[in-house]
Amino acid sequence: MVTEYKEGSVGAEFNKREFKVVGTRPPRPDGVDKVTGRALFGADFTAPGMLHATVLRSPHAHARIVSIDTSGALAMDGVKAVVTSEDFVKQTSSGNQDTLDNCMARGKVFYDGHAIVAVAATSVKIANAALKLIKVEYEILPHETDVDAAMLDSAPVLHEGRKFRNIPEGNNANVSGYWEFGHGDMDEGFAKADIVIERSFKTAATHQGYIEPHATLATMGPDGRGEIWVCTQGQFMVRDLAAAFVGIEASQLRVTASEIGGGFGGKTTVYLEPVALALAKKSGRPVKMVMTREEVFRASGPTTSSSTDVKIGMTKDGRITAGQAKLRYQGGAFPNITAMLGAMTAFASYDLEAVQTQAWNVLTNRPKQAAYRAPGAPMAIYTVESVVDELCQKLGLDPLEVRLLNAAKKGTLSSYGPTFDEIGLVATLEAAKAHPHYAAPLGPNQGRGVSCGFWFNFAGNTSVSMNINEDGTVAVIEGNPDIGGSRASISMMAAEELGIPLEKVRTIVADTNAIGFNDVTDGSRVTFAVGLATIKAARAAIQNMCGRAAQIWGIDADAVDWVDGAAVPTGHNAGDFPPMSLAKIAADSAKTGGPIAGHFEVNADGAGVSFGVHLVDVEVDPETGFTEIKRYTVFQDAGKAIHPDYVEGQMQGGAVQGIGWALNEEYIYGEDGKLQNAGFLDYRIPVASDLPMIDAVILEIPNPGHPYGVRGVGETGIVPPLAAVANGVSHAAGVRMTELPMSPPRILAAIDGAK
Amino acid sequence: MSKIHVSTSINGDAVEYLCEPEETLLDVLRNRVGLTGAKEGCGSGDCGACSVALDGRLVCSCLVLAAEAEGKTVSTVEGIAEGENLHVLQQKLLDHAALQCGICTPGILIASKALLEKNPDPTETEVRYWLAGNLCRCTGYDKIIRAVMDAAAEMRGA
Amino acid sequence: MRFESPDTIEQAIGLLNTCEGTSRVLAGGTDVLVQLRLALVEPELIVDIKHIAGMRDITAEDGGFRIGAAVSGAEMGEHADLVALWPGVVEAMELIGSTQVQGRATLAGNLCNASPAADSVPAMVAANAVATIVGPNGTRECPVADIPVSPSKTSLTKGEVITSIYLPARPDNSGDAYLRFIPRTEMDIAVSSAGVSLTINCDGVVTQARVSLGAVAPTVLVVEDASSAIIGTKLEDAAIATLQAACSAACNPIDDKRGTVEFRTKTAGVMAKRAALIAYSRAGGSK
Amino acid sequence: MVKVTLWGSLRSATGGLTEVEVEAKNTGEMLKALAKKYPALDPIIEGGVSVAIDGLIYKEAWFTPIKPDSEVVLLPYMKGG
Repeated sequence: MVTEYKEGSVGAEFNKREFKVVGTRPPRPDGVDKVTGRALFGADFTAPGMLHATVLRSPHAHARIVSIDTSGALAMDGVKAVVTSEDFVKQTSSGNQDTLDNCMARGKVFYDGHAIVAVAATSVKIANAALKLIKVEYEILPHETDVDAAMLDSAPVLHEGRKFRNIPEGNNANVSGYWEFGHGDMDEGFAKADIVIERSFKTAATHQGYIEPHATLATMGPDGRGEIWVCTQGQFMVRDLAAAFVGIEASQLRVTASEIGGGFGGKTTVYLEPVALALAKKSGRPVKMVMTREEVFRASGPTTSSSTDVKIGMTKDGRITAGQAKLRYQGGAFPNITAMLGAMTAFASYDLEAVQTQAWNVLTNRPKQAAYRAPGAPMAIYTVESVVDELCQKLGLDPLEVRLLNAAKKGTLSSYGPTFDEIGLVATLEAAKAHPHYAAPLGPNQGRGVSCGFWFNFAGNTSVSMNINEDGTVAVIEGNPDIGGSRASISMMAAEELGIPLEKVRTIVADTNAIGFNDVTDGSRVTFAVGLATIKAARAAIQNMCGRAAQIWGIDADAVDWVDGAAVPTGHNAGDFPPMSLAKIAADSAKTGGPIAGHFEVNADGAGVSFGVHLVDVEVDPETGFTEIKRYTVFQDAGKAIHPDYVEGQMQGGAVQGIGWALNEEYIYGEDGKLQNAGFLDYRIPVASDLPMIDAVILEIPNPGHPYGVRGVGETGIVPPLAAVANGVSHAAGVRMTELPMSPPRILAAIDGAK
Repeated sequence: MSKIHVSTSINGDAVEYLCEPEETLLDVLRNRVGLTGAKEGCGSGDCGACSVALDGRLVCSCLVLAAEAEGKTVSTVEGIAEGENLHVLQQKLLDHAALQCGICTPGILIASKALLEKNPDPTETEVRYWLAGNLCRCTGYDKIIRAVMDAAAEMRGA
Repeated sequence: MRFESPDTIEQAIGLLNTCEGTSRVLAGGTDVLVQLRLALVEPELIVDIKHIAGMRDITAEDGGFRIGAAVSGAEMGEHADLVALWPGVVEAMELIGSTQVQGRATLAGNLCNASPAADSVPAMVAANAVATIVGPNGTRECPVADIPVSPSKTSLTKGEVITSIYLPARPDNSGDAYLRFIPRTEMDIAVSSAGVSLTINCDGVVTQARVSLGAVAPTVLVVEDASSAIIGTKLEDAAIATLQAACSAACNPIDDKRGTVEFRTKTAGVMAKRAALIAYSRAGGSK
Repeated sequence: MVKVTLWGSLRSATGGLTEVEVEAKNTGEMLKALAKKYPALDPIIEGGVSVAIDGLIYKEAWFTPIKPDSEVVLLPYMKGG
């Protein structure tokens, strides 16, 4: 019998089974479109009569807007509409108002690149020329871009008079969030230690660095109905925000997600979409907006930069007795929760009797941060894993042994509150220890780095529909943009559950009017949550098909089972009938009651946390501080790898983003508060020749919360590289590195300073 | 300002277009010719997403003026497959799962094809350096490099 | 903006000389198009010189090579004889940008961009390369070292165009090399760089040397102290150390997003040391 | 009664407690009871929280049952990338 989904059932989803489709490596369904140039991305859409809009952005890091005069632009031939913050609806939620104020500055500009006015014209050239005719009078204010400096009483205040919840006394007005986690007696814990190391670390802000700039096309007729085509991680999020900002109802706005050229969290919010919609409303014409690369860097969200103090005590045999971290993050000019996530994840890999983390979010004159792959965790875990490494080094202990000795496992009270269920950290550490990489010899100027990593993984609101076509094929309709191959894994789970060949299934990502609500593609949730809903939708369809077979056979529906893609009687008592295939049931569906479909809607839970361990060998040139990655191996618990190729891909891609963060990527601001490296030339993401092959070892410790045992895999991979590379470099260079990126000038200065 | 008339050959087809003097070949391919396979990732020659072959030479189409294409041949990702048959490189990228989001894929294909035409038996290091101007943020390059090496082997008949 | 692609150098000069506003010569376009894109320049006139005879040719001349102003880096790398004579100049050219940029970028363009960090310029200066310039007043020859006068500024006057660069003949047992420091392995602008060209005698003793540095001063530096440190030596450790110290001492760099003064100063010496060893080995010297 | 563990910085809203007890059979009841007993928690709960029950994190789910011996942890609202 098909297992019914029971509301509120906890941890009871997973059933061990043999898979036919899941775990294989078929070609992805959208692959041919993407190798032939047919796939349509954000900037590839056009509409008849389309206008092009561009944005006037602040040249100042912090200024009051005294006045805006757009008359010159409006008078220009070819200019069809101009919008400012006055063209948008005031929001009741502070979070939404912040997002809107980031899309279009209201009263004040908070950072270099902050949008002020948008102009729609018959060409980009005319729109840009019109921007030059707009007169903005600024009252320039002092600015601050550094997190520690912004916490000082002398720092300029960004949001005068705004009160933030739960901020302890003694913090200045730029502190917009404060959080504390942990358990146990810290004094007692540190007293038990044979050695205590306390260090301070800094990490620079990095950008998600998706290769596709933000792009959107919006239309809106005089009837007040709009459409948006956009590269986004969530069409429903775009619909809800853009409709609210422009003041129309959700039902009147249909949003279609294009193929998306990378997101990594950076496309989980809006920048251009409400602006394009407002311009379309005003002009009555379709409006296209595409960011330049410079705009992407200056005005779309990088992640936070951080400044952290860590203190860890250890006994001489390697037991951690206490861990403490104070994390100060800045994520630009508006509140965010990234520091909180840092504080929750910092010590998550460890089973600790005494642990305490405190986190502050501080407002600065930088762009509003956006989520970036396991937001908050990489920089927090970097600091903890660096100190653990140094403790091992000082005590002459093996870093993997020490991690095994202290590893969180089932029953461990986590550093952020709940007790862990089945988790894969020990298995992952053991796999790393047993791997040939860990025993391989190192050459001169080389060092080996190790780090653990953790991410929660999330689930959330999900809707899936499944139509059984009369020819025996299946259409799966889901609502989450496919960033890294999710249509493949969703199709595979549908085929698995239905018991039919994969080629019979086609999965599409539907627009906001064609499927129920879905949270954005974030939190490593899609293969887990959409997969779960797909399996449940398949089960609903199967139930329907079993009912049809029962009616045809004249037996009870309860007496029909679904085996290998066909209805069969549950046993001889039920009757003696040959299996009735999905194709047969589908072909007769008109005669047996009409079309067959299944659907499932849920706010899913039970995503299942995931751990990873990374090993890296680096070589540091002692004369230049240049770091070469010689060898890299990723070990990660995937719960169950639906399509192993794309699980490996997530692990490899996350590792390389983390390597970039560790070595060269950073937002560089001048004294004037302006971003100095708003391009791929000087914002240096890793290139092919910087890297070796990235070996990926998948572990499968089933997640009890998913029918197939799936855990999210997208984010964890970016967490360990920062510390793994930093530990490797510290060993190779013979000096402990405490600031990211470890760019060559920084490494060389450290080497020379240590002499 | 009058537009410039350009006669060129794109993927083997004779194409004529009118362009502004400052328009790039990438702009014209995408906005006037209707070939959106080449992507703009940066507009400054740093990402390679707009790669095309110009008279057989690998270039960034964002760094070529559309007017310069007069009398030349242009090859884009749309011209790599022959009818229904994918090129070996296209098939190998699919087989090796060498794309995630796919935005860099057209540029990777054009660049790798140019490499294998010049050097049918490249080492891993040669492939990595040749493709250094094709940024990929999703894959960490591993599967891309494997796919190109495998395609090279197959094209050599190895 | 107007786009012209004349067939003769005279037409090109006429266009440039009569243009009242800003004009740009277009060869590979890898700098000009970026400047257009960022609206750093809004020229009235762009003159594409690629259709002018000789601009795309590499010609053997008096034991050296004349490289037309529109010859791309990729074409230089494919010219076996040129690579054999001046490997350092070719490798410097080939370090610029990506493979895609190599398909377009030119020596003359890299020179006229007048960036202190231009890769090919230190190598050309070490090679004593000479630019041929044609202008309204006729043709003149000018050492490459004298073309850039400050960042983004050249000594060319209105209407003048570099038509070719001449890499001279050299004695047997000569070698050159160029190295730069960048934070990644590719795709970066030099943080510091060095070009070395030298000749040795049959005993392996350096008889001539020229050492240049890039990205450590407003224009390329020729470091006489570094050359003299290795002339008369077989690049023994002490000589190399003196060369390295002389190079670092000559540096006058800036602090910016790409590197600090200290870092540039130190790594320029390291690059020069390593380049000298490569050039020595190319000249046939063994250590 | 269920025992609810609060994240550290909520101490200021509960008079210094990080473990509190309320009468509840599911998460919705638990959150309502918490807000009633400690009015200072109300805006925080209203602003969005997550609840971990026996190790599983729920972002918004009023009807998730809580057994008397369940481990219940109140966590801030979380979001990934």
